[in-house]
Amino acid sequence: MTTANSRELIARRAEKEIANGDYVNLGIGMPTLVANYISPDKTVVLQSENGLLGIGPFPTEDEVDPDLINAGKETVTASIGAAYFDSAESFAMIRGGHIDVAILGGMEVSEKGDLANWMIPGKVIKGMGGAMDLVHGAKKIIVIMDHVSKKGEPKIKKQCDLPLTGKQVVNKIITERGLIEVTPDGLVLKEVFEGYTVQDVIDSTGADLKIDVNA
Amino acid sequence: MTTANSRELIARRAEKEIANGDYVNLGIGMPTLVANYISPDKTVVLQSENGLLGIGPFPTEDEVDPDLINAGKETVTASIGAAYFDSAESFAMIRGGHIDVAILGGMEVSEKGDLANWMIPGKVIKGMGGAMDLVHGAKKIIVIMDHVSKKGEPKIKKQCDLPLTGKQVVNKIITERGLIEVTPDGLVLKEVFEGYTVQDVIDSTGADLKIDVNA
Amino acid sequence: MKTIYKSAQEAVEPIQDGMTLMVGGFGLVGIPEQLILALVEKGVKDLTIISNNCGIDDWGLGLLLKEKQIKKMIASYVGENKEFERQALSGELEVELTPQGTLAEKIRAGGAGIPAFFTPAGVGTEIAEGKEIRVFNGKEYVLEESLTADFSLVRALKADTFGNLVYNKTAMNFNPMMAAAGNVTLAEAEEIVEVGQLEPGFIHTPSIYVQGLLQAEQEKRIERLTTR
Amino acid sequence: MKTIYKSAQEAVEPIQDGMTLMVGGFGLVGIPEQLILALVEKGVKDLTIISNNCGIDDWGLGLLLKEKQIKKMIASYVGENKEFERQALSGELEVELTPQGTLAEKIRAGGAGIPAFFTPAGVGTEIAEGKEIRVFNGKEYVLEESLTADFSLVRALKADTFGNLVYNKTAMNFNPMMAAAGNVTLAEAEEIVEVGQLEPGFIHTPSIYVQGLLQAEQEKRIERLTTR
Repeated sequence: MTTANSRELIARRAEKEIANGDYVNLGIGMPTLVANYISPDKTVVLQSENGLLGIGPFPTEDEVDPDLINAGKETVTASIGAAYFDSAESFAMIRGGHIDVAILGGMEVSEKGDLANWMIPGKVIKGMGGAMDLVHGAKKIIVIMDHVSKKGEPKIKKQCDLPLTGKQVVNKIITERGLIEVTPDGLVLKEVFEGYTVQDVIDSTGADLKIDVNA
Repeated sequence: MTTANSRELIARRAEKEIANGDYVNLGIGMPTLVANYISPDKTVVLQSENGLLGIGPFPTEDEVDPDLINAGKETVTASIGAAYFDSAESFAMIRGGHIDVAILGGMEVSEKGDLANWMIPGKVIKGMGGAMDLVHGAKKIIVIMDHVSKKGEPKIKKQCDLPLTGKQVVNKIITERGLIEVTPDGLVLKEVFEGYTVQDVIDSTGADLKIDVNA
Repeated sequence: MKTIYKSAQEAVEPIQDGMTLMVGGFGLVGIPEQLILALVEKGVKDLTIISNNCGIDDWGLGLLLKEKQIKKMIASYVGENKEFERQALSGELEVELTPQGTLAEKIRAGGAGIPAFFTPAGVGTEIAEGKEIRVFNGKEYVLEESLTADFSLVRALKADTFGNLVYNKTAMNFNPMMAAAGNVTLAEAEEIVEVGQLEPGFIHTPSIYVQGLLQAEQEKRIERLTTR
Repeated sequence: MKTIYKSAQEAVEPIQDGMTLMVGGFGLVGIPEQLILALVEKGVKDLTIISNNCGIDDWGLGLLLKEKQIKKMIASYVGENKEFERQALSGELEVELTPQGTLAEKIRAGGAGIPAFFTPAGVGTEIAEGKEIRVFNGKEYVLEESLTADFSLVRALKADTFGNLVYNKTAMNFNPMMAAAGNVTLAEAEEIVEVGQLEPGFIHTPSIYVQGLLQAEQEKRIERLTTR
């Protein structure tokens, strides 16, 4: 399991995937953390699929507005230049390819870039929310997650066992152990993070990895 | 050809098809006249498919706003309670069945209620504008037109010869000679107007008419 | 010009057992609080509810769920509600989970007279099973059909007496599309103003979509209070 | 945050021969006047233009037509323009007439990632020839595919420096959908204000759809002056 430290490391690394001027959707959970690390040198507009373009920081107690939440249902503020709109417009934005980067959590990612992150059959019924639309809409899909499950089993696998959110949709996976690109030739390990070796990553990954680490 | 008097008669009769509280779309040309005769006892909201719900009277010279026109490209005003919106929303309104009555002009109407009102092959290229959407969207489609062509030929026919705007879409036809309903059993003459006899209408109509005139 | 109801009870009076209802809101934000409470009080049952979520255990649509008034739920995310999970797993409640964008678009299509459209969301997943898949420009899409409802219940910040609506911030969410997709749309507004008081260029829901109005105060419960 | 061009010439510089352009406006209302003039000046040709109308003989898109810069026109109504008729009848100009609601929806779909949808408009007419017809709930519908463009040229009343847009009255028309459906969208605004000056709840086109901005005065010619 990732510690608070490794969650910060993942979020900080994910932030580097965001360019100045990008419109970005951050999924619920760990992806939300990325907002805390966006460089002040970048103008980045965060989209919330419940109808807000321009998520600001969490409110002070005085600023709390019950009618202003993010997709995780947390009270937020709107940043300067923000716009509100309805859910159809919000997903027109997402589905129409206008979001530059979506950073999502994952339960499993396959070597082809399939993503499973919405359901564990027989255990919980929650629903997919906007994830199935996001994976097909954003120009770049980055999954950030723990490298292995609570039981220590690989979450990056030849094939997903859980019900899919989308097929061949993930571009990059960032975990506490490294950064992996999904390419037409399979998974390519591009970066290994402090405290792990290339062999550590290979051993904890359930699919073949090509190694292209500049170290 | 209809005179100014008979155009007024047609428009006044068409007005009776509008109920208090109705949302109405008036086509370009003679249908536009209907607006002049709407009873002050009725609240009627006129929709203009270029993005206005609530067409008001023509402006005074001082009120003219070049950014405020109707679908006939005439300068208009907005009535109290009006709303502006984009063309997709405007036709969502139309196509989605939210308009109670559409009053349109016609070149030909068939005995099944087919309408031709947009094109004369080889002669003019104008385009259908919003007519093809309107005929499928509004709850009631009323065609108002001259009973016969400039050459004196019937415009109500067994079949339309001109390219269709829509098939089986017209509910009522109002001309200077009478009011005809399109029913599953064919055309039914319901009213004959001053100056004409039932036989006059039969003789100037190119399709079978059932007669159901309360006179 | 539109019917202005004196109470939520009066507004929901024509809603009958077995009807399909759309209910606005995302989480607890933008839900028509008083209309939902009146449905609970009325005890109408066997409802099919179309709403992004299903409230929480003790507020919003969760109240209808608790009283077993819902037969079928069409939603995108229902993870806030333990009773939902219990009824769904036991088979008491029929559930149709729909990707959020697809749900929004199905409702928008219903109001706009579009019976079906192709979307990429859900292709290659169980959501697309049994549905037509077609390739456009080398990419697969699934055919989804539109949704409409007997009644749509929406929540606005302001309404005018014609039925024009304005929503507040992210309380807009599903409300405008639902307003258009209901055979009858009832709008619960925090404030009802005279016609002419709303700016015509900034109306979120034009009056044509709204049949009935109710002025009602809102509790606006907060699901996840997060502060700096 | 968005590129603010100093001149219309600079804004249209990347537009090349053979490109597909969407151009906002209904009649002469809401057309990006200066961007059109700059296209005429640039002399770019073989354009496919998607716009509800094609201007009049001496203004708007009619100017591009006069200079024979348009190869193909996709529109719903072109009856205001004699030169259009001449070029269309002689075969110099390719014309695709589309019902206005279908045109609006094809553009909306293009911006919204919907590749195709069913609509009743045109069923049983020559518009539907060669297209798939399908019955939903006993009524026939025709399958229509979406439209996108290399560049969309739109006209707004106000823009902020982020690219959020607000339109004026019926000058909105096709502009919002086109803004979303252009690969690159250039917005000509009567006024450009600092970011933060536009009310977030009343933005017609959110900034995400806009890549470039131009401030320009508008002549706003009136096609049919009608007064009381």
